[in-house]
Amino acid sequence: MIERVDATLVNEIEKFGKGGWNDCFHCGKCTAICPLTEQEFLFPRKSYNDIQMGLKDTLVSSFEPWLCYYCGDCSKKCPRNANPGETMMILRRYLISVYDWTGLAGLFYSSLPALIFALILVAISIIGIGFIKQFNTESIMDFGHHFEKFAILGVASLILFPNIIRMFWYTVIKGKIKAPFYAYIKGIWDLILHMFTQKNTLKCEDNTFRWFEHFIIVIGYLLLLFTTIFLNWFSTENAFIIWLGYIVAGVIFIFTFDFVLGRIKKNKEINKFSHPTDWMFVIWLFLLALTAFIVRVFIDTDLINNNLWLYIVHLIILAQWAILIVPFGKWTHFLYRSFAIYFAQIKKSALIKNIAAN
Amino acid sequence: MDSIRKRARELLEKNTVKVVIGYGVGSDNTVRAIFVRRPEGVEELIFDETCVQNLAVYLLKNEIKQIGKLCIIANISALRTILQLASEHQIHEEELLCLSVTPNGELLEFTGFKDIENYISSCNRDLPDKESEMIKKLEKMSVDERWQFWMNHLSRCIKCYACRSACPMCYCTRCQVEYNQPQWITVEATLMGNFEWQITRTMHLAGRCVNCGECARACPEDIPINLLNYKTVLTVKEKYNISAGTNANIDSVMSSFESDDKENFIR
Amino acid sequence: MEKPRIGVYVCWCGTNIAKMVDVEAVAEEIKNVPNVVVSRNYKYMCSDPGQDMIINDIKEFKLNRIVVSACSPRIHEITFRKTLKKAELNPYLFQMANIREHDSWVHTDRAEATKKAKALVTAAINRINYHEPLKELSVDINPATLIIGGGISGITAALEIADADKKVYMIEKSNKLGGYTADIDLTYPHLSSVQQMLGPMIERMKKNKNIDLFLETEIKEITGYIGNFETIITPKNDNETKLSFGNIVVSIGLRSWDPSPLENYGYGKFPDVITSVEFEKMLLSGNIAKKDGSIPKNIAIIHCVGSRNKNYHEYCSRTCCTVALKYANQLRSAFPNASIYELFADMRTMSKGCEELYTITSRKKVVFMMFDQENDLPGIRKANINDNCEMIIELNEKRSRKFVEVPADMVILMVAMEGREMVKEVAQITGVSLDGNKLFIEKHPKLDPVATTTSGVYTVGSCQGPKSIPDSVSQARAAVARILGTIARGTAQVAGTTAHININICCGCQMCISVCPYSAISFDAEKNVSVINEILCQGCGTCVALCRPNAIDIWGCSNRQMTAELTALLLSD
Amino acid sequence: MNIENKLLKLSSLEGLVLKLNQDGKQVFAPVKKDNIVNFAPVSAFHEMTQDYIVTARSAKFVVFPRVETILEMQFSKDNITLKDKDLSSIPDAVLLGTRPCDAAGFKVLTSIFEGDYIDNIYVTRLKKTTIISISCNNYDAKCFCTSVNVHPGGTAGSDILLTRIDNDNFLAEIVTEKGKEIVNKFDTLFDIAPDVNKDSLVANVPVEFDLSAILGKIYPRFESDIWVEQSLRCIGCGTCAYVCPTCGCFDIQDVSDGHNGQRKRSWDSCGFDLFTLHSSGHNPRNTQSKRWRQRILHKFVYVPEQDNILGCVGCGRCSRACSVDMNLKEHLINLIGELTK
Amino acid sequence: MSDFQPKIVAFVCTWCTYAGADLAGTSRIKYEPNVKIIRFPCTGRIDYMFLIKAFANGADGVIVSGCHPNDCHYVSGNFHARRRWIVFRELVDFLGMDVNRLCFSWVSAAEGAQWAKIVNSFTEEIRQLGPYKAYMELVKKDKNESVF
Repeated sequence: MIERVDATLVNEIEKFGKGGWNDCFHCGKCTAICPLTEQEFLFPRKSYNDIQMGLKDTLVSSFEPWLCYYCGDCSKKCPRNANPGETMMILRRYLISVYDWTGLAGLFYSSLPALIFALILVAISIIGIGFIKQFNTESIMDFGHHFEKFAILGVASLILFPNIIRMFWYTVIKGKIKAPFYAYIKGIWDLILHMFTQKNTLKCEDNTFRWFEHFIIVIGYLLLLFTTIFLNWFSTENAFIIWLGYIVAGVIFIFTFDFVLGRIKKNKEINKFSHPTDWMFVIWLFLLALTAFIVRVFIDTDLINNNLWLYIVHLIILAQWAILIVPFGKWTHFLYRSFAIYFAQIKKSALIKNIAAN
Repeated sequence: MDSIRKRARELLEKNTVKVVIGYGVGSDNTVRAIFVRRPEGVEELIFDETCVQNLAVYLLKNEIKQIGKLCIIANISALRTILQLASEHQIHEEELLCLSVTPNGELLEFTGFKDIENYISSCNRDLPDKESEMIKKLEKMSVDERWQFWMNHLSRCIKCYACRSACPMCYCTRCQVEYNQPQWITVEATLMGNFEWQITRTMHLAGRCVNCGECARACPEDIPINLLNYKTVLTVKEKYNISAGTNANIDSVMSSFESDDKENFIR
Repeated sequence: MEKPRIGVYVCWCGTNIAKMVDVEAVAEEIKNVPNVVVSRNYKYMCSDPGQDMIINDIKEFKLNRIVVSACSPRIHEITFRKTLKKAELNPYLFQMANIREHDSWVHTDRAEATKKAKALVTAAINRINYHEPLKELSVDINPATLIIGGGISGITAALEIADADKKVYMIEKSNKLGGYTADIDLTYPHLSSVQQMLGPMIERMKKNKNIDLFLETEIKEITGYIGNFETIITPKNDNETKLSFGNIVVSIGLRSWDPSPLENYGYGKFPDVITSVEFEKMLLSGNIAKKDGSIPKNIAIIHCVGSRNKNYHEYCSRTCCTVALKYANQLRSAFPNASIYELFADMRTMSKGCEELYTITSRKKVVFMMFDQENDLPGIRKANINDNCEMIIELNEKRSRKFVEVPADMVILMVAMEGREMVKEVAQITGVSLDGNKLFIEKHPKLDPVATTTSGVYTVGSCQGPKSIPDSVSQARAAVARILGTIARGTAQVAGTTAHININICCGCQMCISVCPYSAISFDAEKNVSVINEILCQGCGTCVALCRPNAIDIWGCSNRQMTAELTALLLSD
Repeated sequence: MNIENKLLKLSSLEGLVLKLNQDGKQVFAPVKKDNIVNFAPVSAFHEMTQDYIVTARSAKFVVFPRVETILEMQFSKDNITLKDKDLSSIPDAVLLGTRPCDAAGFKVLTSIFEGDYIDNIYVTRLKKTTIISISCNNYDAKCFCTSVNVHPGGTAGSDILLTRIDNDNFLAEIVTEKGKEIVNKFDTLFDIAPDVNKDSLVANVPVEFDLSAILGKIYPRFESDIWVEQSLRCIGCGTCAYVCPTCGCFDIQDVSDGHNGQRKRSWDSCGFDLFTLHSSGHNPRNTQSKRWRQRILHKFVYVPEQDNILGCVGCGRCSRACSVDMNLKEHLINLIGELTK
Repeated sequence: MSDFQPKIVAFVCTWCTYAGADLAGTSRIKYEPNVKIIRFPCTGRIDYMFLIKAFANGADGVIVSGCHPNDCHYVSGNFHARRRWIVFRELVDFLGMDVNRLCFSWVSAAEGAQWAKIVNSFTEEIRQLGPYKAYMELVKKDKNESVF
């Protein structure tokens, strides 16, 4: 099928970050040295080509950007320092905005004031709820607990799940991938494995420590979620659960602090270009863990009643995290990456099938 | 016949020409060239189909030129020879006066080369049948047969060069055979010497031979060397559509060219 | 002619010859050929020690003939002739046998190659017995110069010669100077204005007293030879003038190729498909617009139109890639938010500053797409209504290996350069030959690209091959340096290998006169013989092979020499 | 010695030819090829033709070949070695079927080649050649032997003269020692002489002109216009000299390819304009009339004066071979007409 | 027949074919060693007598090659040569010589490979034809025949 070249697409993508598509002259070095490219999934040069030529359909139905784990080698070696690593990051942001059916992701990514306004809005609404609850600790904490459950459930069902379907529709359906049914089953194991272990990061050289940090954070975050929601960390008496909460929050707090530090020092390729949403994602996670830790401390030291403002702050951060960052922010890469690997397996078996066919 | 004699007598009496070159009766009733200088001598002049010798061979002899203005009774071969010699700047219009007789016996007098050209263009210039038959026969032969045919004939050649002396176009002061630095053609009449001599003679006559047949008649050994010249006449006609002795002022075939001469053998 | 005493030198040429030819054996066997006095072999005959060896041998053994069997005479014949001159021996008593290019380099069997070398050397020896000492004729040089073609190279050459206070006649076919360069707006890579550069030069041309300018004039015929050329020209609405000059500079340049044969580009069918020349005119006029006057939103530039393609021109026209980049820059500055697409085959940005231009252009949001100009050219079709653009370019994009459509309101075709329509006549008139692509053939592609094999005639600028302005100008200056050198010397050597007639054999048939391409033979009426003008004769020898009584022979390639060489060559093995 | 007569049957003549061949002698006899009769080597009598007046070309080639290498040269590094003609390599030859005029011709050739300088190649060849002539029983318009003191039955120059008696017997007159040798060697083939009157068997050729009117009388007419008159139509082709039994002029040329070479002698003719061209470019006989005059004077004035033998034997070959019909007999008669005026 | 080494001589013009052969040399294109080159200023200079002399000296094949039409350094040398070749070839064919032993070609200064191709293919053709016996006999006769 013939695609329409569109020089204006670049202006659109520029909103998601300043990539190097003007400098790339297709020497192909980045693709050559990237450890994650495979025969069927060549990037980042091919993606550059699609951007430069403005092939919207190809871009949208490509899941190559998700296969990149941003080790930054390609940006280091690029002869025209067109930093392909960052461009892939920009493409991920762009794809997030494309998958999001509400369009808010695109809005938040492209305009910082809109993002700040949304954050303030959420904060005010939490404070409003506080007034409604006349700052009664039990009711607010109770509300916080329920809110957490509902938020996760709502975001998952209303935003995340449909976006995954859209991603599936863009990449597999529009990408005309006809795979045999068993490929879908076989792929699920890869989906889960990669979702929780981000195994591919290990393929990049001297990246094991960063993988470990990232892995701990993911596990920590899920545990924290689990403990706060299901084990009701804030209002439980069970010492084990309390200590568990402390440890998990502490761990997240320490590792995210290191991430924030990295981004401030800009010493590694990955940290050189931090988009506001990158900052937000790391800081909010850090604050979430910190505030949860302090709230628990205040509970144990009975300071909570006359320091309810602390819990409000925690709640605000929690709400902003749950309503803004998780559905529309960087958090979604957690889902999209794993699904992208899943769809990649499907595409690979589709290719093997029609090679065998003809 | 008598129209010629009458005209010749007038010319001689009025002294417009010094000598009339024509045909007369020779020994054992053969025909030979005669040179009439006195009016009463014209009675010996005859002209009929047996007068085949190409009298133009005498036009370039110093002794004859010194006599003065010539009148020549020319058959078609002689006329064509005159045109070809003119195109090679060997004779000039004012040196001679040509008389001829059309096949139906009517006397013709040409004022200049232009007249001769028009007359010649209307005449039939094809090769005599006997020779063209022979050429066709030879062309049908295989290469070896042809080689054998010529070797048998050329083995008789005694290199007396009568063919060269008889040919009106062979007027070179010093012929290539007389060269021995380098020895182009071997002196003795060995088979190779004769073969090389005939190639040189034919190549030198390419595009100049008016197929009068004198060379074959002059050869004491009756070798059909005129076939070679006639074949070249055919080649020149076929390839360049030029026949010798038809135009008094064009370059000869070998000293001119067309940028798109046709050939099928150059790789 | 005194008895020949021949010195034979077989060269090793390092290993080039020695590897395949047993040089010692050859030198050894040559010893017992008649008239050979000295027979040596040496590593590098063309080196100074090699040449000194010859000079010493000539003095010591009183040699009067030298045979060197080494490389091709086209390379070192001149060198060794100079050596003979140094040893006060006539340079024409010399012969080379080519046992490198024609023997050692092209054969694999050492025995065969050695046998062939012996044959070639024996042939050269047998031939040199008949060499005669020849005198080199020197011809005095008319200091004036004729320049054909008033383009940038022609103007540069004219000004350069005029500044050296020598006469220049400039012939220009059109009615204005500047040629193709005059229609250019900006130069690449620095985008500086051509008019500011060319204008003053043309002014200086007009005011310069040493330059006679003949516009709207065509050259009909040039007679004569180096140092003594003549021609009669008829400028428009002016009477005939006769010019005589010593050297000729051919700078007729090239013309842009008419792309209509390429149907898939639809030049002529679509109004807004224009050539680079037409676009240059737009730039000069200052307003870039479609035929209907509106501003184009999508502009495409297609490279290699008619170049690097067997069906049209196989050569690369060298400057159009960088010119296209220049256009992209100018378009971007004219229309900041237009979509500019550049369809190219290979981006060839060779000379100084051009790569930088390419980098700058790629940062100006110009979309570069690659196609195969040999067998998969893009095609242009009318866009349908909802495409909001004039035309659609269908392209098999090589880098992404995808079929894509490029929207375009205006398409600029970077057309090839090709020989001018009257290049054949100019070649015939000046006696210079053209190659298969109708470009002038230079004397030596590497060592002598400005001169031609016809001495006194120089081809400069793109008529010798597509070139940018700086290259053309430097070629023009190179040619002028050579010409001023010849003028300064005042005389030029003309080879002594000319024909000569033995008048007591010539029978005045004048066939040689009609054959001679240089009309060097004239007819002496009262002696009734042909006469050869030695200076006009270039030594082609056509008259020699034609003359039936062998009245004409040619120095340096006489019948005796060639038959001697032939017999020795064939009888030796 | 005095002439001895013998009888030679036709059958024994055939035997003689075979025996001569076996004896290693090369037998030449007139052979007809493409209806031209010339001498050619024959191995048997039947190859020889009988119906001819004279052969087209004379038999002089046996003793004076058209082209002959008389000297060989060898060039080496710095000297030249010369090698004379190996006379022993010349084969014995027998000329059968020559006419009395041919035989008389050899006498004239001998006067040239054994004049002031003895050409031993010619002498060896002549010595090794036996001439068995057959007298004429027929003649044609071009013959005028009787006018130049040559008789159709004359024995001058022949070793053996055969005269046909009837169609299977010949009268054999043994003239010279060489003839005697042949007869002794093959005496079984010869029988005792028949008594016949030879003159009745021989053709009688009418005398066309009075030789004495020419001898010694041409010289004063050296400058006369008769020579131009007669020779205008002559194209100088030299055929007359090539076919003439008494013409002995030759040209010598060296041919070499740088390594080895030969000195070649070949027939030449005073008819060629190149014959007397000096290297300076001057040519004493630059017109055809002078060359024609030289041909007549050499045969009828110079040879008789030097060797008191007439240079022409009246065989008429030159008139037959001439393509422009320069008939010698007619010219001589015409000349006498002029001389007596 | 394959071990027969034909003797072939090539008459070439110095501006085009000789330069082409040089180019074949510089580009190290290998070809048969049987062809030996004689340099002439122009094909116009090549007299048909050289071809006859070549055969008389024992050549088995002759190549004559020069500039393409319109490429001649002397403007019209090759045109005149072509005229002679056409007439000469017809004549010697008529005389019974084997014209397959004559190879006429145009080879420009840039066609090194073309020259090698012509040399190889012509050498192979002559190798199939074998030595030129007919002309050899002619030559042998010429050397030692005493003529009667």
